[in-house]
Amino acid sequence: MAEFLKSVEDLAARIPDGSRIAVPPDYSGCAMAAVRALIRRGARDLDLLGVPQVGFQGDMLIGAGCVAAVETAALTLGEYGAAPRFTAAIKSARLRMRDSTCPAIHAGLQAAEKGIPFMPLRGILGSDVLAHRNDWKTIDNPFGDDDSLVVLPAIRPDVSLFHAALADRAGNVWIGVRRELMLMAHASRQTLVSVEAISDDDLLADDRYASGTIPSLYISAIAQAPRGAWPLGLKGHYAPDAGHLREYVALAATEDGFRKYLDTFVNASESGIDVSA
Amino acid sequence: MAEFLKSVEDLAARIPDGSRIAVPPDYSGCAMAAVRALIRRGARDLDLLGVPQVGFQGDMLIGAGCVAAVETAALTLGEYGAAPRFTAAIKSARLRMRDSTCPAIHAGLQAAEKGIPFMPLRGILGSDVLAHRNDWKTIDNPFGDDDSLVVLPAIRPDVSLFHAALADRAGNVWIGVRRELMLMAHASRQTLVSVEAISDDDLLADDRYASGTIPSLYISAIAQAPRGAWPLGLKGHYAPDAGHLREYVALAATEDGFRKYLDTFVNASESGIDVSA
Amino acid sequence: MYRLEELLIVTIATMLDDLGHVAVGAASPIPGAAGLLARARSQGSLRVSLLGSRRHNAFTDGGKELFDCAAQGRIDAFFLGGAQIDGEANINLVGVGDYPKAKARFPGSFGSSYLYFLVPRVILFSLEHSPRVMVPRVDFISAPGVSPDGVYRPGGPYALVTNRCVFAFHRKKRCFRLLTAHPGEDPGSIRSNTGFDFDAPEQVPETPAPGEADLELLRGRVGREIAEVYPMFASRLWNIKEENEAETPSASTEESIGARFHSLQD
Amino acid sequence: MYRLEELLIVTIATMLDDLGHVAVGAASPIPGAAGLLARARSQGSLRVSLLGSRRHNAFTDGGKELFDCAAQGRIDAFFLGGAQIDGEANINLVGVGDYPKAKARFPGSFGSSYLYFLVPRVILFSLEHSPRVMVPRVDFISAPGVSPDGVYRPGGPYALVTNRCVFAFHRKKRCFRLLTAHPGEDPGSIRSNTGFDFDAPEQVPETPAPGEADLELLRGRVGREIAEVYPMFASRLWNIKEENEAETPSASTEESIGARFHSLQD
Repeated sequence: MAEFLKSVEDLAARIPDGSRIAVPPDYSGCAMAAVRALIRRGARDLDLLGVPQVGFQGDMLIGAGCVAAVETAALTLGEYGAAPRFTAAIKSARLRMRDSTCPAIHAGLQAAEKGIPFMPLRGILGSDVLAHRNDWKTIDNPFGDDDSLVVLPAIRPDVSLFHAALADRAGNVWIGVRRELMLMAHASRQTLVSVEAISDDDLLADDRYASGTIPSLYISAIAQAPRGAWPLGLKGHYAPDAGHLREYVALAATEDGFRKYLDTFVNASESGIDVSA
Repeated sequence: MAEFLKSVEDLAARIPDGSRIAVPPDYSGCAMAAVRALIRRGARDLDLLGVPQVGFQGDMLIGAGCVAAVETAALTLGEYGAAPRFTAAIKSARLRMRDSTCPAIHAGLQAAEKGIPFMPLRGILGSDVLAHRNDWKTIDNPFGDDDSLVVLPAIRPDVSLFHAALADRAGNVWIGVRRELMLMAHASRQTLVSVEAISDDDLLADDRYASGTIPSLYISAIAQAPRGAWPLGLKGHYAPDAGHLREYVALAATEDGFRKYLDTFVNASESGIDVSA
Repeated sequence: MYRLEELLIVTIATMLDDLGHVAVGAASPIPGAAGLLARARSQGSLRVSLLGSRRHNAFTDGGKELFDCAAQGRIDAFFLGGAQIDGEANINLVGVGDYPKAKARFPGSFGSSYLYFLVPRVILFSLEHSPRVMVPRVDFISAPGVSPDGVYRPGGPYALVTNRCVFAFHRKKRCFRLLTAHPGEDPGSIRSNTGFDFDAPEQVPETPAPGEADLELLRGRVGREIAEVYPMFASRLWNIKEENEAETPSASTEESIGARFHSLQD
Repeated sequence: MYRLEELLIVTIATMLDDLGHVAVGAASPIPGAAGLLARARSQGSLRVSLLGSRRHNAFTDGGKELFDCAAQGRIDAFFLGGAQIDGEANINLVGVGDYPKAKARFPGSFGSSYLYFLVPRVILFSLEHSPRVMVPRVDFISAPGVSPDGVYRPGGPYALVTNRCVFAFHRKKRCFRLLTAHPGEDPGSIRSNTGFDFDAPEQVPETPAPGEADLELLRGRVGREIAEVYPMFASRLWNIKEENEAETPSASTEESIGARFHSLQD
């Protein structure tokens, strides 16, 4: 059922303003070329979900004014330091922030995957994470005595957006051990994927691939985007462009610098951007 | 952490009488050689869990008097007809039967996998499956109005027992797309596996295998047992021995015939059994 | 000339034509062939997930995926059988007599207690349309046909296809209505073989005969496709030989063996 | 001669020696090296799951597996940091000032709100032992150090290892107790850099120096192993060159960059 699109611009066009959009962390296959296209098309009011956390794409989308709200266990650039546009947005209270914790995001997506309204989860009690989540509840364990636990509402994103190594002509997408991408696809209304390459072989015909493949049943649209995770890396294929990422962090320290980054690396058409690292 | 054992007898010795033991359906990798060893050692009072249903191994264990209770969505020999020893045991009320439904068994195992006391599930309301399960409850949806749903207690088997194609020297077990076996391993206290072969290569080093591999972290013990699923098949390796299975069904129609089957095909040591189909 | 099985396959296929994704459980050669026929007619826009198939089964997340997929609203139609079926579309896959000690014990409820609630178009299917299957009230409700208001239930019974006729199910009125009678049957023969009451029009049309195009598809492409999972079925009906990989289980379903309580789902 | 990092690694490793499975989150080179050292000393009986590692990370079920694994009781020790840590072992990974509009905003709570409850031996780790990190009361509780009776909590804080000293945490008394002071520190220097009160013995022993065997392992095998994930760390400490596959992210953690709020888990 997956549709093949010509470009990441076409992928970005499938993400309406106001969408609840789920994205993976920096190490798990980020559709950075599609994120640039989303910024170019001037997306607005996105509700960004980190699964379970989000990195550079979050900082960029926030800096570019595409994001109204964030739900995540962390917004982190890892070793590259604090996320400058995120930090600035928090300080000026421009973001509606729903701080979460990793397993709560996985559990919420699993609830959507199972079509159940909520998922119970241990831990979390007594934290300020819970205190600030009006949408989370605490109930008595129906199988326990004097035992309460947190219940998390299902998280059903409008869109999941990520990058993977390989798709086949039927629209099946190989994600290997990055199983959180499969959970995202199961839980989401729409799943949009950019891929390095499209194979003529059926990924489902060989168990070695099938075991790490999201069936096309869950994939809405695919666009080929070689090096589509750049400047992040894609495990097994290419490393992050550390020099570029450091340059981003340096420029994005100020609003002006960030604008300069956008002009240089985003606002040109994707074909005008050198992704060769 | 997986231990390598010399034989299926050693695997069977790890399963104490009274264990709650989870097994897969006939098409998903059944450790039939180990089941025969379990019968030979005279196991008693097993609480058998079909994930989510169980076939020939269930009928055999019940017929041999190893089983006190069964929880399953079905006990079925599929195209081979009614399960004769199961049917006889039900008629004589020798089994404590906990009829379930497939997704409830998966959900209960997922609750154990997540370390939560229960899992909510849609459907089931108004069925006699629910009416006869005193251990299941119905609660109000904490996120809904006038919406109740079933909650299922976590299922944490003492033992999971299955057969797979391949393990490596570190004790990782390749199951391909038979992901219910991974769920069983995550949810169980002990996981015992017979395998066709043991590879010198690290299954986790290559994403194509890793994506379908249960890490040894979850595997308690492994014994090599070539054609260990016989007389059932192992997808991708060998087909079920239809002639033998029909012979089983014919013999097991009577208690005497079943005893004859045991004498011929089970009570000899495993090396005395011709599994070459 | 066509066979009863072909009539049933084409009849069921017509109920699937407008859908996106149809799943078929184990031991269901006729529903499986119907799904594949509908898929062939759809030029591939219909997806069919056939349990037990390697080629027509895209699931990669283990046994739970079929059920999760249904709960996500991604399965439009499914098939269920029943050792007993009653006039409110309750189905019994467990046993006859008092539970748990049954006079006749069947394999069990499989996924029926769940999928019946979640798949919008559940088609009940039985090859034994007799008073012992079509009962006034099932002895054990594996899955209820209807649910009170307030129960989350996007799915439920849509039709009942038997070896004698086709019923539609009316969820509000909680009863079956006879739609068509197969050749050789009439309302009288159907009533005398049905233990529950049902609505019927004054004139009951005959179930339409399969068209030539459908028969050609069945006896060719669809037959070869279904032979992967049900080689004996395809061989018996169409003399089509299995195109199997060696390791594919030589699965087959002889309707003669306990067909009336074939559970039609995993 | 040894470096502070080596002292910390060996100190932490000693807390792991009797365990079966230790997991280490992201951006945690010192805990990671400690895990690998303990593993080397255990002759392989200790399993270490190192997030970001290809060779020392056996998870195959996606991002949720670490958390599920902990809840199953299969993880014996884990590490957490904190932009703020208080005397009841509450940790703050979110921000300083009123939430949500923070004076200083950190990445977020990661898995701390959960793992702190479920992993029996959580070791808190901080390379900035100063009054601004060791506060009387955290501004935001990412995860509480202690929980009331009745809260399901098989896990919790076990020790706090800093650049100045080692504390044990007493769950019943809800407070830290100074165990050892690193060379150059004494109870006075530690108290003046700690915003919360803590117990201390009359004589505070010095943190034992690393043994030769440990230093040899660190500067050899363990250094090479940790270089897979933290090449710049291994290079800076031991001049060990990365043995990386090309595609492995050139991850590195300069403690100088915001080290005090390194979240130590995924």
